[in-house]
Amino acid sequence: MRAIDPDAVPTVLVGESEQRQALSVRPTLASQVARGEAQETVRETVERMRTVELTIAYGDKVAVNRVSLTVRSGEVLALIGPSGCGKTTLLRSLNRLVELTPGANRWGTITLDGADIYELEPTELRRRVTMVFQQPNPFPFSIFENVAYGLVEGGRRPKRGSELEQQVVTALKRAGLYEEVADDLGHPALRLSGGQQQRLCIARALAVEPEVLLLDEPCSALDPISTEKIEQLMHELAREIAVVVVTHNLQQAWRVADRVAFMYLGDLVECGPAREVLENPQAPRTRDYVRGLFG
Amino acid sequence: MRAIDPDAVPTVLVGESEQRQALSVRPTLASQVARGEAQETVRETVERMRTVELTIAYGDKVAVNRVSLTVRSGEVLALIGPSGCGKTTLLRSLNRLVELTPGANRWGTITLDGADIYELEPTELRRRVTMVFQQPNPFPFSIFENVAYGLVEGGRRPKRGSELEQQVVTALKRAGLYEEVADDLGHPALRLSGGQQQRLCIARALAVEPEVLLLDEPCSALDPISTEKIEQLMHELAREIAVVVVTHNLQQAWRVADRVAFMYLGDLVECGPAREVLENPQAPRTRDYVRGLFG
Amino acid sequence: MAALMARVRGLLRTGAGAFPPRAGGVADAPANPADLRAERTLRGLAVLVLALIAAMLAFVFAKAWPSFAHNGLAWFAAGGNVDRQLTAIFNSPADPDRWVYEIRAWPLLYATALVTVGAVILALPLALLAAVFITEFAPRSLAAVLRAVVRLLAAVPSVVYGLLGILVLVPFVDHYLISDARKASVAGVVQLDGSSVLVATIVLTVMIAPIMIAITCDALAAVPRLWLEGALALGVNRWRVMRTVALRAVRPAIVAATVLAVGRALGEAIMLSMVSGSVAFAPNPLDGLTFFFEPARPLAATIVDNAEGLSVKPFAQTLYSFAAVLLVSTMALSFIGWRLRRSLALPGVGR
Amino acid sequence: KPTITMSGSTSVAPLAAKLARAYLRECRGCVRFKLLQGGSDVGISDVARGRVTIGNSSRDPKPGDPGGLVFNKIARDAICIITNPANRLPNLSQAQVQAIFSGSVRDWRQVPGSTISGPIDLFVRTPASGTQDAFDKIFMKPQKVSTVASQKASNGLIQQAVQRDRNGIGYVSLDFTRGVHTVRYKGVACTLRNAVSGQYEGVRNFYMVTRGKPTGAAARFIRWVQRSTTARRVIATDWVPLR
Amino acid sequence: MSRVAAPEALRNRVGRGGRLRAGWTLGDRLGVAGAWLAGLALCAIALAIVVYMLVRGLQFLNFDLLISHPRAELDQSKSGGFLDPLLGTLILTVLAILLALPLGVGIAVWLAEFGRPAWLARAVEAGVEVVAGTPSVVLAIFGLVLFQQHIFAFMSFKAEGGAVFARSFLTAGAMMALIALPLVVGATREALRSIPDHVREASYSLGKSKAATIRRVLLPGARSGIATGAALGMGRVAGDTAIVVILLGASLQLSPQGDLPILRTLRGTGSTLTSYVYNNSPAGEGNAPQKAYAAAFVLLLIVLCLNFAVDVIQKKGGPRWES
Ligand SMILES: Nc1ncnc2c1ncn2[C@@H]1O[C@H](COP(=O)(O)OP(=O)(O)OP(=O)(O)O)[C@@H](O)[C@H]1O
Ligand SMILES: Nc1ncnc2c1ncn2[C@@H]1O[C@H](COP(=O)(O)OP(=O)(O)OP(=O)(O)O)[C@@H](O)[C@H]1O
Ligand SMILES: [Mg+2]
Ligand SMILES: [Mg+2]
Ligand SMILES: O=P([O-])([O-])[O-]
Repeated sequence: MRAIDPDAVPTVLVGESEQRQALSVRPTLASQVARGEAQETVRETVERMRTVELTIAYGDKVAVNRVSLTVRSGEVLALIGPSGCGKTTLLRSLNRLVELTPGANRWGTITLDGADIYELEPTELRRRVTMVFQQPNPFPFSIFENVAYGLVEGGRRPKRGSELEQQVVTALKRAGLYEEVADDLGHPALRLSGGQQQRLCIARALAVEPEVLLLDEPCSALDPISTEKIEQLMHELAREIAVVVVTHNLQQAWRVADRVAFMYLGDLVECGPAREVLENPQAPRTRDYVRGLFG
Repeated sequence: MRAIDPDAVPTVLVGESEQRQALSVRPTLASQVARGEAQETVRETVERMRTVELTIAYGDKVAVNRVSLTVRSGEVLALIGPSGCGKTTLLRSLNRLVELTPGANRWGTITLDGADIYELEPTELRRRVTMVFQQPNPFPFSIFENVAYGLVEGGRRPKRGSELEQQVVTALKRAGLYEEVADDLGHPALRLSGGQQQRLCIARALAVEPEVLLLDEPCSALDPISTEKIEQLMHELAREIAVVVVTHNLQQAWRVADRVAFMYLGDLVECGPAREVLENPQAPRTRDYVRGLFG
Repeated sequence: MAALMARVRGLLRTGAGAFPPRAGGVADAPANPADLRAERTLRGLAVLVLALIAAMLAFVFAKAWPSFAHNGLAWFAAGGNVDRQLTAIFNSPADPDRWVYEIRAWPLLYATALVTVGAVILALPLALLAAVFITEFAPRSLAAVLRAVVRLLAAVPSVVYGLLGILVLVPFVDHYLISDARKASVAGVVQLDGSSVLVATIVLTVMIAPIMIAITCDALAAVPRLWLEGALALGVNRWRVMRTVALRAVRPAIVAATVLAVGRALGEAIMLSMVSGSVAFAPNPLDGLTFFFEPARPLAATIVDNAEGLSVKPFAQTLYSFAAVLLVSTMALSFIGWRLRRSLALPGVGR
Repeated sequence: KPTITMSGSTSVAPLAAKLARAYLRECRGCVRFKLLQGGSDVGISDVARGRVTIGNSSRDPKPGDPGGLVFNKIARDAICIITNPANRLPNLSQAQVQAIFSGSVRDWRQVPGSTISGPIDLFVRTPASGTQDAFDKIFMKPQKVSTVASQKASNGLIQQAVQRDRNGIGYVSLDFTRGVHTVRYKGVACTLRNAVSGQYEGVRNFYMVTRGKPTGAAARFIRWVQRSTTARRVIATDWVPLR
Repeated sequence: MSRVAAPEALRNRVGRGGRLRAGWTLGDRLGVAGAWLAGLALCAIALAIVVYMLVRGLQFLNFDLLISHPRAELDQSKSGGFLDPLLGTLILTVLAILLALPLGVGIAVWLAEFGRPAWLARAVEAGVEVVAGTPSVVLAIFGLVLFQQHIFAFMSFKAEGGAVFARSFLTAGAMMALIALPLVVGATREALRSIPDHVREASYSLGKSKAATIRRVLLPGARSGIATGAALGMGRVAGDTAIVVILLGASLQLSPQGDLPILRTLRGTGSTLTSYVYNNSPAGEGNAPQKAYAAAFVLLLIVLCLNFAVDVIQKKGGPRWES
């Protein structure tokens, strides 16, 4: 067995992709290989969202302070930072969930494909920019109904027909859950295990075919095996859509992120390729934080 | 199931501290140094608790299966294993909290200092064997009242006045929280941050001067900085009392544990010095699990 | 950062700025039309009910006004015999200018307060102990039975309690608890015939305690298990945990339960008119034990007993003045309850 | 088919129901009846506002009643003074009744013929009741009922109270005398026969009240009640027919 | 392995206090004893009431009573049964809850999910509390005058005299709905509040509007709470007397009004088991305790059934949803 020595990492960095590979905790996994390839080829990324001087305050308390950031499809952006630094707030502002919090105020702009998201109808925006939460929160319905939920319009009874079913199955497959639940899609979702529930929530979000997927600490309530499955999933999804993930697990950021944004007390301190921010942070605050675990 | 002889576990760890050091993720921290020293000197460990062929079932479902284990003061014992393997159940059985769950049944014996814990008054037992939970669960009172709670309500003669205050402050200091909250002990505990809350819960447990401290994934809801503080704390506590910690974070087990017990589907698969179990597991199941992250 | 905070504060104060602060997140973008529709409809319903309530208050107070106006503050005082006064009002002459209004309602107010407070004082400890028993100490099968029992008792119609009171309890008290000597001792002042403060209070207690138990039980069940287990894990015994954590955490619920129970007690008419003795007498605590056997007639019971006379205008106005007093008391009660609940609420506990 | 609605006195209601049934049989369902209760005053105010065709009242008109009402007398009803069976009081004069109910006599020892001793417990009706009104007029005038008396909301409550209380005395409609001792008034027993024959003086009137002179179906019904022999027979079962 | 002696420092702390008595003061013991006493007293009271009512009920109840109409007769102990009051109770209860449910659920949803402007929400909350605290006898006398207004003639009927009668199942049901309303609002609001915010947000995040979220996630999720509130409300309605006595006309039999099939009953008058019990208790003119007991017993059975319904609802509880 290879002795893991995360401490040694920053100092011995030489070759790039090997290095990354070596740091990754799951180098032998198929997804990892796929990813390695993706990184070696120039992966095409497209800017989808952008915040400009975004400030969010709860009453007097500024939670996000003049943050300018881009979100690109084709890559995973990880938001890291100590507890309370505003990661969740920033994430929730991207699909305007933050405006549901009483007392929340916003300054600055957020755009989706160049259009101000505050000019969009919120439901429309949220359909394109969906979110998965820290706690798995399936609705108290069956598995099928959970995934179908976003697809079925209004109160009309859906055609139980093949189209809907097809879409549900596809979403479940993309979330890597289909195998496990194929037998009984009528099973109540709340009886699934935590990891399965979380993947169901992802499937539910994927079913509406979002363009940006926001994940707020999606693995913090899960065991390592479920965590691995979800990390793998993020990689795969990032090929097609933009994925933003909040995590306070730096190893996880290592494993999944292409770009990392470090926040501290509401400020966006540093944002750049994962390797650079995690290995060779420029800002002293980032360095302190990352060193807290790494060096 | 592989029979594990709990007695076969060496009581004294000597040498190989360098290797341990290298593995540790925080080698430069003061506590780490202190710990290194502690490990180099022969640390005296004393058996305090012992389970013999302990089986716990919820209704028909066996959650803990014929587990024999010792808990020693002077060291940290980590329980690891995949989700649902019975770690929490085992922990909760040590201070008889498990009997509060309807439908829970027990076979086998548990002793504290040689005496069957089922002959003790549960109140008395729990005062000696206290527990800290996964979710920080401060009472909805002030910080002071939280820490004082066990002292005021636990004893026959409630403590008062300056003596009480003294003990509260001591406990807060031991939990490393005093600095942060010294100004306002009347502050509602629920307004503290997650990490502070968890340390408050530890302070609350320490205030009653337990002999065994049980911690159920105490850091799973916390950020790395809070996590570090709590890990440090565990080290220090383990000098005086027995500490048992459940974690599903193998790195954490590495960092804090002297002994590691690996459970799988209710079985105690392997138990031994942390180094051996994590680096060189004997049982195939342990190997698979540990490799899942390590290899 | 500090500069920005100052700016934020400034903005909050002046309400100016690029994106003026919004309460509750009213979007400056087009809101969903379905949402707007739903909100408007539902708000309409709420306003409708509010209007109805306002109408009720206005109506009752308008109706009651002449009685208060004619009596002034003396309305609330003692003096003369209420029943005589009511009879006189009922027999008012046809000419509105000569309608009789004189009433000194103190004995009715006193009876209302006496019976209500008595019942709450009995019911509160009973309810708290029973709720703790059910949630913590009762064997599980017994607890399940008790929960059902409580809900049954809470749902028993008051007329059934009244029936039992008048056919069982009143005769029992009359026969076995009131001696002839006691009756003789107050002869010429008041008659003791079993319908009494005692019976009224006991039946009322049995009526309101289940309500309080049910609410307290629900609240106790909602206390996070983590708090209870956290306290138990510190080696605090189960009774103390219930007393110092659970009951403390549910104090707002206890207040709510008490307010509800007091409201029920204040407004209970049918049952009290059946068992409370139907004499507008003010029981005197100085009478010693006899006090408990003296009759008393609360406001609500007076309204029901005399509902037949609603068609006589001045009489109806007098009855409405009783109703108005009841309304004011229940409203004051829920206001006090609300304030109390707010001041007792612990951070992090629901409600 | 015309409908006759009646509301009002609970004492009159049973009689009205019986009469209505008999009337329907006789005229072969020529009208529809609707019978509500609520008390004499409810009946009077309902009919005054035009809510019902006929208001039943067990009390005489009083000055406070709305104008324009016609009180059609239909029957009479005896009011009996009752005591506990333990107290077999043979007879009461009007002066004695007044002395007892006004509270000037407070002990049974002061009442000749009483078989018990001890304080007198008085049970009377609430002011809005027709029975109370009648008692005040027929027995008490010009005295007033003592304030000590327990006010009961119904005949039944008085019956029950007197039945239970050895020292009790009260008054009820003739039909509530089961289980209690009925006292002769002015030497005449309170029975239906004595009331019909006119010897017993404690009788009050039952009315069917209309707004103005009755018209149409109601007029026909009331006339039938007042005149027909069938109606007389129905009334005579429990009440006192008009002469 | 033999027991290792604990170091001195630890030894001192081991086993202080006696074994079984440890941690329980006399006060604690008394508290527990009090709790047992209260629990058992509760059992005793309930048992006494239920057994007594059962004995009396079975003693006096017979099938005939259930299927024969009551008649206004001097001696109620000899005449008729209580079919009409029984039907009256059922009609009134169902009617009241049909009115209270949409209104109550609507208000609860508005309060829990919209609640803007805040002052209006507070006013509505206060208003609902006022209703909850208003004695039913006050509601009754208020209803009597309210429904005498001419616009409400459709709820009862207009007599020849031109006045609106104001007493009918519809008017009594409307006031009864006010009694049930706070219970429905309260239970629904609690149920909605117990649904965590992130469930709502999950739905919004899927691009659902608030209205759709309410209809498709929140209301199904709150279903058992709503049902509980409804059942509780029905219990209160079935058990109320004052409104029936004053607003239902107190005609012993159902007396329909008009010709429209169902509406004629609703616009007509009648009585319920509660008013029947009241009238046949010594407090009413019937004074036939046997019948009062029998009817009270049936009333209790109905209430028990409603209770049982609440149980079933809450046990099945898990909100299910058909898409
Ligand atoms: N609803 C709210 N009202 C007021 N303040 C809030 C609210 N939500 C968050 N905050 C504050 O805003 C700041 C940022 O919170 P946020 O939840 O975005 O942090 P985070 O980075 O997600 O933290 P964590 O890692 O603990 O989830 C914190 O200081 C927090 O106290
Ligand atoms: N109250 C309960 N009733 C029935 N089964 C239970 C109960 N609590 C736990 N279990 C079952 O017992 C087994 C062990 O649970 P336990 O909580 O001890 O696992 P764990 O190792 O702590 O898992 P995790 O890492 O997810 O906390 C699981 O299969 C679980 O489903
Ligand atoms: Mg967060
Ligand atoms: Mg666990
Ligand atoms: O019911 P009464 O006849 O006494 O009015």
